[in-house]
Amino acid sequence: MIEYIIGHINYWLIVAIMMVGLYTLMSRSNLIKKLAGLSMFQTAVILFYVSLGKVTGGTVPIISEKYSLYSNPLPQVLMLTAIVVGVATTALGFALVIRIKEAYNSVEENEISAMDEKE
Amino acid sequence: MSLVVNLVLLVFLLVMALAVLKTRHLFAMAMLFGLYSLLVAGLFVVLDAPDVAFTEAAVGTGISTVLMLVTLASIKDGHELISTQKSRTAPLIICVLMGGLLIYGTHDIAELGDAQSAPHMQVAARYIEKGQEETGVPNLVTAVLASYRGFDTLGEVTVVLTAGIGVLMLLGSRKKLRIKEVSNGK
Amino acid sequence: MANDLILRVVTKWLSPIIILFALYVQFHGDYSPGGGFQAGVIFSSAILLYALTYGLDAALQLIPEYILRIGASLGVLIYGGVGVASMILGGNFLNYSVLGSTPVAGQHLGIIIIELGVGITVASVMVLLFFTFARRVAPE
Amino acid sequence: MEQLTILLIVIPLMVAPITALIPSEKVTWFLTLIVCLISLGISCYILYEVIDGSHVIYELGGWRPPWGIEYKIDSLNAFVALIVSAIGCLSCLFAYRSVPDEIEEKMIPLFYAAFQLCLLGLLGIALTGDIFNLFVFLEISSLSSYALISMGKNRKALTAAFSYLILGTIGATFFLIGVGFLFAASGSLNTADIASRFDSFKDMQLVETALIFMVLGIALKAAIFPLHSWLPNAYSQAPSTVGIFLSATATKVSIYVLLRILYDLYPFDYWVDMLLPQIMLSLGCVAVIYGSYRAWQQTEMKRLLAFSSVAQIGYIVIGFSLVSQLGLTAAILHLFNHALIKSTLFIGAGILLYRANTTELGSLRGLGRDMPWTFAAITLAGLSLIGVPGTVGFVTKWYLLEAAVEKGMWIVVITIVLGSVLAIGYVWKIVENLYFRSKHKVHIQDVPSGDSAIARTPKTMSIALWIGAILCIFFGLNTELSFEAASSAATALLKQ
Repeated sequence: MIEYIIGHINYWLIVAIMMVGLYTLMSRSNLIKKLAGLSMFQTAVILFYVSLGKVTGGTVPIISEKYSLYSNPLPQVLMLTAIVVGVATTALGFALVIRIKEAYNSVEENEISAMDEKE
Repeated sequence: MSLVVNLVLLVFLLVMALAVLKTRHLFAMAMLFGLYSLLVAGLFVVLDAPDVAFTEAAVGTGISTVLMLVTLASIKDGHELISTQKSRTAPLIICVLMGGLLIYGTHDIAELGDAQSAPHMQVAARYIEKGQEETGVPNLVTAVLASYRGFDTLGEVTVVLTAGIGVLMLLGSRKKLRIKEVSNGK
Repeated sequence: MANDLILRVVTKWLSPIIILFALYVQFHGDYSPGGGFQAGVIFSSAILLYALTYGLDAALQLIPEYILRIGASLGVLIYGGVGVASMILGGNFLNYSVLGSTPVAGQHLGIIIIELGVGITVASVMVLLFFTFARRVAPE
Repeated sequence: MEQLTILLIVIPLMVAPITALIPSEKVTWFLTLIVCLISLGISCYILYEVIDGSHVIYELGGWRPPWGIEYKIDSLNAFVALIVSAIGCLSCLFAYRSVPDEIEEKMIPLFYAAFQLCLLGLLGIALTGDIFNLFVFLEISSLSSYALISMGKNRKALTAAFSYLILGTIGATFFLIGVGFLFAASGSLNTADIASRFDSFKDMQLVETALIFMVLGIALKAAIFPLHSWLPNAYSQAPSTVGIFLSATATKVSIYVLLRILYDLYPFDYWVDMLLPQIMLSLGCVAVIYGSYRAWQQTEMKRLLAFSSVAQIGYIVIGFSLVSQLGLTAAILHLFNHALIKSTLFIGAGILLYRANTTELGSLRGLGRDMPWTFAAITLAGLSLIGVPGTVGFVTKWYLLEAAVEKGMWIVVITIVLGSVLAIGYVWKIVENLYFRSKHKVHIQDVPSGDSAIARTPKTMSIALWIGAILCIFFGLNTELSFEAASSAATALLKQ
């Protein structure tokens, strides 16, 4: 039982962070906060992947004569790509927020959809 | 030992995420968000992923946070309104469902650090075994990134270019257009 | 901020060091953590620091926008170009082995060039993003 | 031959960055058209090569799979690539006059570059055999479509793009979680490799959860009811060219991904045991009724068409949830047919927008009499949407009905018939307003005076419209060609 918990608690905490991120994204009306939530959600997924690659007693995957056990490079490579995709999405999101602010003079989703309804 | 460090950092991270959720002051949120990224970068170091940590520190703490601050500066609005209309039950239910499903899924996942688990035994084994020999690069992350999965990286660079083009399309014109007026005036 | 003497002096000293570090990360990425992407972001942070201290206009004089636009495209073209070159030399797309006299030399050469492409695009786009955003903040 | 397949990706990839730098709208348009035409040519050729059931394998970087990324192109891949590049050509033809009208002049090169990147992303999704690579290309196409949609004239385009960005990213991240879980169970990212070793890890809960997350993520991207909320606004607010291109391709490509996951990555009986077909079938039926009903309620043409897309996606979902050769063929055929019909109708709407500066049906009254040819083409496409015999819409609906009868699913038969009746309702709404209602004001004078170009429909637009309309009839009467391709694709999927 204890072993099961020790082996899994890392993943459970990551799941909890994902949930907080998604909740921030869905429950908040402020567009910037939504993007922060989105970013947290993505980061938690990235953390999950990198955890998959960890090997106990292993070392950084740079070949050297001193070590024989290395962590898995593949999840790390995938996540480098995912981080870049994440920042690209966030940047585009912020650009949209600036334009929305100029067009609606608000960054609150409630107010904006109320304005859209009126038209 | 590293597991303890890992757990402590994860708990900090959770607290930071909750703080981002709770704070109403958006500039404070930007700072907390930067801290969140920094903690994640720290976690990556503990997980033996210095390349990812490097990137996260530079991107999450650097670029993302700076862009968030610049956005906040340009919209000149540092506070989140207390919204009353937006229902919070539905998001909560969805998040709990998602969390439950994920925990159900991770039931039979290999324990953290298990060297015998599938991700280490299959494809990755060959990268570690032959990576340096085949590419001449000792940093396996670079080897896989640039050669074995070089096409992914080409896609990644294209994503960066796409983001640049997208932002230029949105914010590139020097004068601030009032979109509404343009559509009416035509 | 543009009038703060300490900031100005520190920035003047720090920026070249950051750029030097970016170059180290770029070209030493085969042996130590780092690579084109990280180097690009670090390089852009040097320009960001300069822009924050000396103002946007000074930074734009240092690196005009059209250079950034060309850089953003150029990086992708370098990367794709390596792929096309390896096709012309008889390999598959992005098969660097055909680029050098031996497969390993070819791989190494290919990796260095494409990392350079990544670095150029990332650095240009990141600075471009910051400039484009920052222009919207300009006091009215 | 093999090198030709990768050119499909390489050409837009190399041309897009150059396009972004050229400060001329004519040149950038021409480059885009050339890219689309070359892609069309190559994908036709590949489809011709693989239609007999063989496939082309291309190892990127020369690394053998599963260590490297491979392209394994069978007739389904080629068919989807053909749809994407064909619609790309049509919308590019339309763009010649529409884009300068709708987009700020300085932004046009960037617009075309983003358009090419979107094309590149969709083609990449259609060809790759690696699930993580698929995610990367999914993001290229998504990011460029967010930017493209936000270029709409009305400020609502911005909010539409923003909510699409949020939902699209949630979808992509869910897909990424699914890929991660599958990777944790299998240790591989290559579709064929995972499928071949599937038995060794099929009992894991990880694999089950992975399927749920991947399906959810892609369903969000494909706007399958009830995850369609982003679609109507995004497609109706986008610039006309973007609306044409995305409405005909983006959701189709996502559905293609869904097909790959369900039929290729996971073995067939695995998800049949999970009751997934029943769930999807009922969602598909609800989507058909709901989408058609909401379309019928709309008063603005582009929104009407967007809601009709929700219904049409429902038909496709019904098709592949029937889990039979015939149903699957109908679904794949409808990918093509619907892409054709919807792009034609969106081109029609784009022409109306260009001429009358509005697509509100109320203010378009009687305009059809002024522009009989445009009106005729719109009517033809509308008839296809309903499924009148002799048009492409009829072909798919017929096969769909046949597949449903074969399975004895009478509810599905009733739904399809009811959906068609509602389709008559909403298509009639367009026709009635355009032709049979009397004008309440003169429209052509609405536009800025002295702009004679606006008083006539530009030739390129008419050509694009009529190509679409004629193809709707051509493939309706001459079904062998498209049917053979779809049926070969269905066989390829079921064989795994």
